[in-house]
Amino acid sequence: MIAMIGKFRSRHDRVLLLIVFWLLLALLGPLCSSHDPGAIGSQPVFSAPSAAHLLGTDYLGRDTLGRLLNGIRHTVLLCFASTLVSCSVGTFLGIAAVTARPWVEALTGRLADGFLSIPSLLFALLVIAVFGTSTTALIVTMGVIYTPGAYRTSRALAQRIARLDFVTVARARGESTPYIILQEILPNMTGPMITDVGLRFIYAVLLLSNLSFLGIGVQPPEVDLGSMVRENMLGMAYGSPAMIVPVVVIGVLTVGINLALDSSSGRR
Amino acid sequence: MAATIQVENLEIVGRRGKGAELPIVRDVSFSVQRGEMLALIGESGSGKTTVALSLLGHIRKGCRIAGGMIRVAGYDVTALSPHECRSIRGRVISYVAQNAGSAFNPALSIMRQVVEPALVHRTLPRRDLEARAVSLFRALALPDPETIGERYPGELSGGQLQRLMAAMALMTDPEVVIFDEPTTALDVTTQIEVLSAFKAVFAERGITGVYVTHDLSVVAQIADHAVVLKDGAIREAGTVSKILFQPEDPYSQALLAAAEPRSRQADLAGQPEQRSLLDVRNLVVGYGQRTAAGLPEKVIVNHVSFSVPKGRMLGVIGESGCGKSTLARAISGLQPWAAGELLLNGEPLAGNVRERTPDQRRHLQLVAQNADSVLNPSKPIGQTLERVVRFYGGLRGAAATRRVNELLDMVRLSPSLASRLPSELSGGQKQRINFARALAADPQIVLCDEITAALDTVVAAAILDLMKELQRDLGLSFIFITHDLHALQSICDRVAVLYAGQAVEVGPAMALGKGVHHPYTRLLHDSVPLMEPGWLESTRIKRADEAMPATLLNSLSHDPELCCFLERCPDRVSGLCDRVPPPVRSVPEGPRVLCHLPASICSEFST
Amino acid sequence: MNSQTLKLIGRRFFAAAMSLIFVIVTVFAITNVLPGDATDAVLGQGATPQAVAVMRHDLGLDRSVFFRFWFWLWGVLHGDFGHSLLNGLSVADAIGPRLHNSLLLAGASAAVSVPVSLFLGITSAIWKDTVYDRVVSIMTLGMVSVPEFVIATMAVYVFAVRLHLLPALADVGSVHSLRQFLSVFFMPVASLALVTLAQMVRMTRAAMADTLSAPYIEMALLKGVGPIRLILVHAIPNAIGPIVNAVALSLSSLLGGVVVIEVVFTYPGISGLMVDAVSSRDVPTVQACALVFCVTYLFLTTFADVVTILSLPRGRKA
Amino acid sequence: MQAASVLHRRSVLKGAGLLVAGMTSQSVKAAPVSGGHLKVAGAVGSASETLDPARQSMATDYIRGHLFYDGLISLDDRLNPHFALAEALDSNDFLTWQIRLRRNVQFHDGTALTADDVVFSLRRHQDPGVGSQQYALARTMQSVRAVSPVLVEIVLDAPNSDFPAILGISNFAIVKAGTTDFKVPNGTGPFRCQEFTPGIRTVAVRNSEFWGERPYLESVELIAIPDEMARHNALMSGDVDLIATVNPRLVQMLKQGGFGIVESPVGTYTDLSIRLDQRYGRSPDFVEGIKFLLNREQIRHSVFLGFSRVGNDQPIPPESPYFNHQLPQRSYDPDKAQFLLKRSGFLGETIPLVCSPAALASVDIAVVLQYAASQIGQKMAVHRVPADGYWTQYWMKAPLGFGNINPRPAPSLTFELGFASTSPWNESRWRNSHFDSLLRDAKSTRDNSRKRQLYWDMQELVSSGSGVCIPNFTNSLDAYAPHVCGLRPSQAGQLMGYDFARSVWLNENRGKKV
Repeated sequence: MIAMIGKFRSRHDRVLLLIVFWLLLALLGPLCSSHDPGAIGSQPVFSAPSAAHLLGTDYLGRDTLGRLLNGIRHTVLLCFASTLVSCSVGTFLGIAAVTARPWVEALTGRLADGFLSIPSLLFALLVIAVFGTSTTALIVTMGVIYTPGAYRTSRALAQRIARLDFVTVARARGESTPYIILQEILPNMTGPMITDVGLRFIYAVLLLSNLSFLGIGVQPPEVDLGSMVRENMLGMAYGSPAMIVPVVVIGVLTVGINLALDSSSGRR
Repeated sequence: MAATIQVENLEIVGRRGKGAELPIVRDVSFSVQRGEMLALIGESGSGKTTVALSLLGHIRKGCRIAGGMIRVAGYDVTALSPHECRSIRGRVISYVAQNAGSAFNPALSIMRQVVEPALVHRTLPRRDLEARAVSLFRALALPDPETIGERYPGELSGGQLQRLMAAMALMTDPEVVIFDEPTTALDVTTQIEVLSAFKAVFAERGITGVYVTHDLSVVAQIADHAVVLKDGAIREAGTVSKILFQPEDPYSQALLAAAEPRSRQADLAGQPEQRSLLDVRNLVVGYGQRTAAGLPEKVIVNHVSFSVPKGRMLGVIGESGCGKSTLARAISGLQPWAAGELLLNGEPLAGNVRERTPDQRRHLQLVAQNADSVLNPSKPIGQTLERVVRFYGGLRGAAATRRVNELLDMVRLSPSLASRLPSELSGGQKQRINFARALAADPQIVLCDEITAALDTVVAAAILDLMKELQRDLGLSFIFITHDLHALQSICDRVAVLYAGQAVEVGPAMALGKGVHHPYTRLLHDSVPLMEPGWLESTRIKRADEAMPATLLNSLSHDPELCCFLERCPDRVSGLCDRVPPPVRSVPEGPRVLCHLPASICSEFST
Repeated sequence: MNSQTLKLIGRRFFAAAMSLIFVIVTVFAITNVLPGDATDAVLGQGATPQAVAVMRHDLGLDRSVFFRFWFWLWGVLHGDFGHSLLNGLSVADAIGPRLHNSLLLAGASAAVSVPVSLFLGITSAIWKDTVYDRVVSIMTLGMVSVPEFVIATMAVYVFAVRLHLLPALADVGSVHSLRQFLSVFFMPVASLALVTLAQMVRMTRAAMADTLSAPYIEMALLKGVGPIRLILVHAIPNAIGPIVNAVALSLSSLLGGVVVIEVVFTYPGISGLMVDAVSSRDVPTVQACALVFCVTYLFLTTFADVVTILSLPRGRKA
Repeated sequence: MQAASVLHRRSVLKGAGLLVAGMTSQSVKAAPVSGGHLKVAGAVGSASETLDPARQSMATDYIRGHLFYDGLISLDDRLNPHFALAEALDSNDFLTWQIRLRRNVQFHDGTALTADDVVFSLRRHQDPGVGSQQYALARTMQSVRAVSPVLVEIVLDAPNSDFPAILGISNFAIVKAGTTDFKVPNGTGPFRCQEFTPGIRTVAVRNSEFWGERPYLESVELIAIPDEMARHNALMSGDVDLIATVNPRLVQMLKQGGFGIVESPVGTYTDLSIRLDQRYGRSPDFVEGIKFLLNREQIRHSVFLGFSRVGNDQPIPPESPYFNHQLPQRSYDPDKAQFLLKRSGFLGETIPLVCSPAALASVDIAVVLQYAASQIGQKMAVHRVPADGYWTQYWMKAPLGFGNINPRPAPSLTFELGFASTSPWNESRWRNSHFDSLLRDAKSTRDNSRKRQLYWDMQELVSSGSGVCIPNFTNSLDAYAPHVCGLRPSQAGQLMGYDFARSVWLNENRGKKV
């Protein structure tokens, strides 16, 4: 435990670096494409790569590369935001469960169990049906879906850390609960929590991809990677890059971050 | 005749993570003749366990043998295939691990595990093996030898497990047995039982072995020859008496010096008795719901009283589970007590640290047990100290930095360490920082909970020196909680002996070893091995059953009001100890003892 | 089994019951704030205010939320799950065959994915940090990172359309022999297994690696215990708790989280029914499905917890 | 007599001049063979599927309706009415209608068809509790009574010369009097129901007692495969023989695989309706501007891949005999649109555009429109909302939203339901009394050329005044395995107006190999 905390700084650099790379691609990528992702010309649909369209065109004859960069932007940013939401709320609740009165832990524990028992697609479907497909609704929904998991991780971590002697000493010194949470417990959870953030980010990418199956995703003409795969699914019959490339990008995104996490946490 | 164990020029290298390979064991050579026991002496990180494991052909992950030769009972271990290795392990050479508590598989019954080495080598049918195991259990003086095998590791004590592990090692009548610190994790009173049992079996079966330890007094009892290891290399080798009494190597000498019981006592004889700083009165701490009597269901600390005078050091000693740490938590205000009171400077302290005044919190500081977990690993130590300086003294900026440097100086550390993270410090350094943090509050009394337990002897001795200096220079009071009688005797002024939550004896530390004492104190004292060969055989500790068989005890003897030591007491008296709660007796110029026995019977020490 | 164990198990069941109540109330609350109601699905584009009002009255949708909830709960407590708002059929009758189908599919997938993932997880823990471990890790991750509908649709395209080896539809009705069973279930089961594999492999590997680093494993090695016995006798009994938990979590998603697979293979399971019921605001059906999922989840996790409690070595129970 | 003769005259047209798109594999003439099992996959299916004709609302429902039930009137490939269960249909004033029933017609349970059954079947639509799709049309029947066991008299609230076409709507199919439970359909249709599981499957077997021409097929199995790719895969792998709603993007591949495609010019359209009673629609410039901004050719090309006909913002499709081909075709004119939108004052604003998968292709059309708008500086925010609840929660409520209208059997019905001032489904809230009076005239006129002139005028009024923009009429695409014969395009809807089962036959010798 202690060793894990101590080694966090150097080891998680790689994960952070990878996340920063994807974030940069998300923010700057669309600027690199000369094509308006919404532009519909007179090109044929599902055309093969050409000089004008490096990755061909999609089911409406739009430029696949432009759509792809747009899709990366939304998938990465949405998933990043929802992961942040779930991890911060989960961490907060997890620490609260450990530091507050016992009924808080009982209550949050039951809530987490309850949420986990509802299939995530069903939950997303219900919430989106109520609030409609907006970016905020998506972030909140996915955030809520992954909060119980983050809560479990953080509660387990906080429980272990709260038992360590340096926390005992701080309490004996008479430090306030906020100080203990913010200065003693939280900084030591960051390492393992980053691993958790990475995993949850991947789950979010996958969930978002599958949500597109139910027609839930960002508003057109914007697109996320999953919806892009979904809307170009028919291109499979023609081997269209419009369908294949986003699948590959999802794979590279998730597997890459996962491997970086694995190597950084020593795969324990 | 060739030696049973022969190690020549052994080199083992290993790497951490992706770093370069570093030598762990360097050019180690030794040999052990049949029937002899060799002690491998060293501190943590000396490579002694690596050497011991290599004798079984087992090299831990990330390491490899880079050179040299190991020959055990005629097998060239370094040249064996994995399959051949397996065929000699547990049959020709067996191993007794350091911590039997974790080396036994918690999911399997004892018997399954004990017979396993013999079973996998198909030496005998299972029935015969079980019979043999029972006879070994009996030889190792285990209770209920017939049925103990059906139990699970979680249900047995550390001492019993350690002996069961020895039984397991001996199941196949191996030619060589490796003992890896088999008694280090045990309480002294248990250690002596285990050592005696081992010794008896060694004598009976003529075992050839290697005994890994850092405890020189154990070496004196067990081994014929000894090798002193440091940083993977042999510093000195020879017979035990040569190593213990004429060490040539400076490192051996330092080890011996640290292990030698010595008093750090200042001469207090002439000084007037100081006023009491901290008073513990009839403290009761426990868990669970209150019973009708208003006491908790499960009492951990049972009506404990003592006081700590200003500028003095009180030692609290007892075996694991006696309530030492709970007492420390209660005094620190982390564990509310059910009855009794606590006075600091004559004023009552609240049970919850939050309800104590800032000054009260400042005056009473806790130095917790585990040096590894006591510092926040994500904060540089300078920050950790500064926080305390600011929290209590309100110092900021340059003033705070100055104070931090002062504190580091006080614990004999360089100010340059302030920017380091705890993970970059050694165990001893961490424990010093731990001290510095307590001192940062400018306290009157410091509560030290087992602060030397995890440290190597030499480092621990230095910490004890530091404590004594601080007591002298700053006029600090200490409560020193420990299981190590030597350490306690060397620095404490007063002592409280805890048994099963009760303070069975409170008195001056100087009086230990002479005068009148509680039977448990005597047992504790007698169990500490002396650094002289033959001590184990000559020492004679009376067992409770020898005095009076348990069957004669009153059936009500489990009444919590009765003497807590009744079951183990070698001096118990039928009709008295098992019927009437013990009174508190005060010996003039001596301790306050919780015992029936008149001073005349509660006699002088045997030595 | 001693009283302490029973107490722990009892506490676990109580917690499960609490979670169940929470889920039922939440799902009911959400379905009731959904825009529109079942009359939309029945009347569709042709709805007129009069027809809507009459139908709402007939279906009891004009009663208060609390009344409806109580009415529903009362029915459930008496074994009556109510009637679909869409076609008046008994919800139990509608769910019954689909639940059977779903359990069949989930069971078949579990029968494939659990042994495979245990094997992969355990072997990669044994050969930790080797090339094998790496390959297993990347493969399982790679599988799970491709959206399910892509895997499933591609499988159909390749095996059914291009190669004509297997049917494109998972028609349960046509299964009368083992051969038919295999040909119908091969692709849905394979797709589901691929999706659930990664998580189970990871957890099994972690639990196993943890156990394998325990001192008693080294001790067993030093006793001369061979590798197979080491794994089976010494490691697995101690790793079983976390492994069973991981398996339970993965399996619980096999019932409710397989909408995509059901749609792609036109498999009449309970996930699809629920999605359909949500879209058509068929509250009794949604509630019954949620109940089924929740009970399954809680049953599996509680079962896993009980296994964990029972597998705790004697003398170690907290 | 009048109406009956109308029917007779039109029935001459049967079989003539059909569209022949994708009919290549059908060109070989062969004698139909009786027997065989046909497996059909529709595109929609859910637990709300019903066997109650009154409540049928989706394609698979209509197919089942045609399998198990008959109406008094049936509609042919060009939407012309023919007698079905009715033997004669007479009216002198288009207000009171006498219907004589065909004799010797049996329900599946063996009972004979009587006038009481017809009265029951028509009257139940007027009960709101039944939830009939044709509640509004049924209300125009002021009285329905049995004159004799074979004679029914219906009195309308206003003259309507297209009443026979109304009776041809499949919702008005005839059920046994007193039926309340539709779990087992008891109709007079060519097939009996063997199995019906809502949302999963329907199995129909030939009704040997059928009154009409016996169908060739021994049995029909109907399932729904909502997932596009899965539906196509099922056809191509041989799991099903016939599928509805083919995505235009897959036509090429299916043809390459030797599968047949039936392209039917159905009058279905997806329209953008601008509510004239709300902010944007109050400005005629805005409405006209949007109409010029719709790139109809591009929608035809990019969204429908050419499988559609360009619309002219009026609901009568080009293949209708009443189509006004003299009305100038509105086309994409960004400059004009920019000018009009600027004049409307909304050019700088972000206009919300509500679309949903519920309205076919509306999301894609919205995207095309949004892009065109962005090119002239008109911002539009596309709000894609879930399909469920769309028709009650969003349709006709948003200022700019999409609708999806199925063809009606007669122009008067199309105008009446979608554009008359009093219609509850007047999408753009367009009120035009001149239009209403033209509609009244059209319904009561006996003169067909006058009727045509009236319809032409009405088309002009709608195109210029209404807030409904109709960019394209869609073509329905069905695909079938090579051994399926007898399929023809139909204006009445997909799969031969949902009625394929009466005509299709299987040629087992053909196309078993793909």
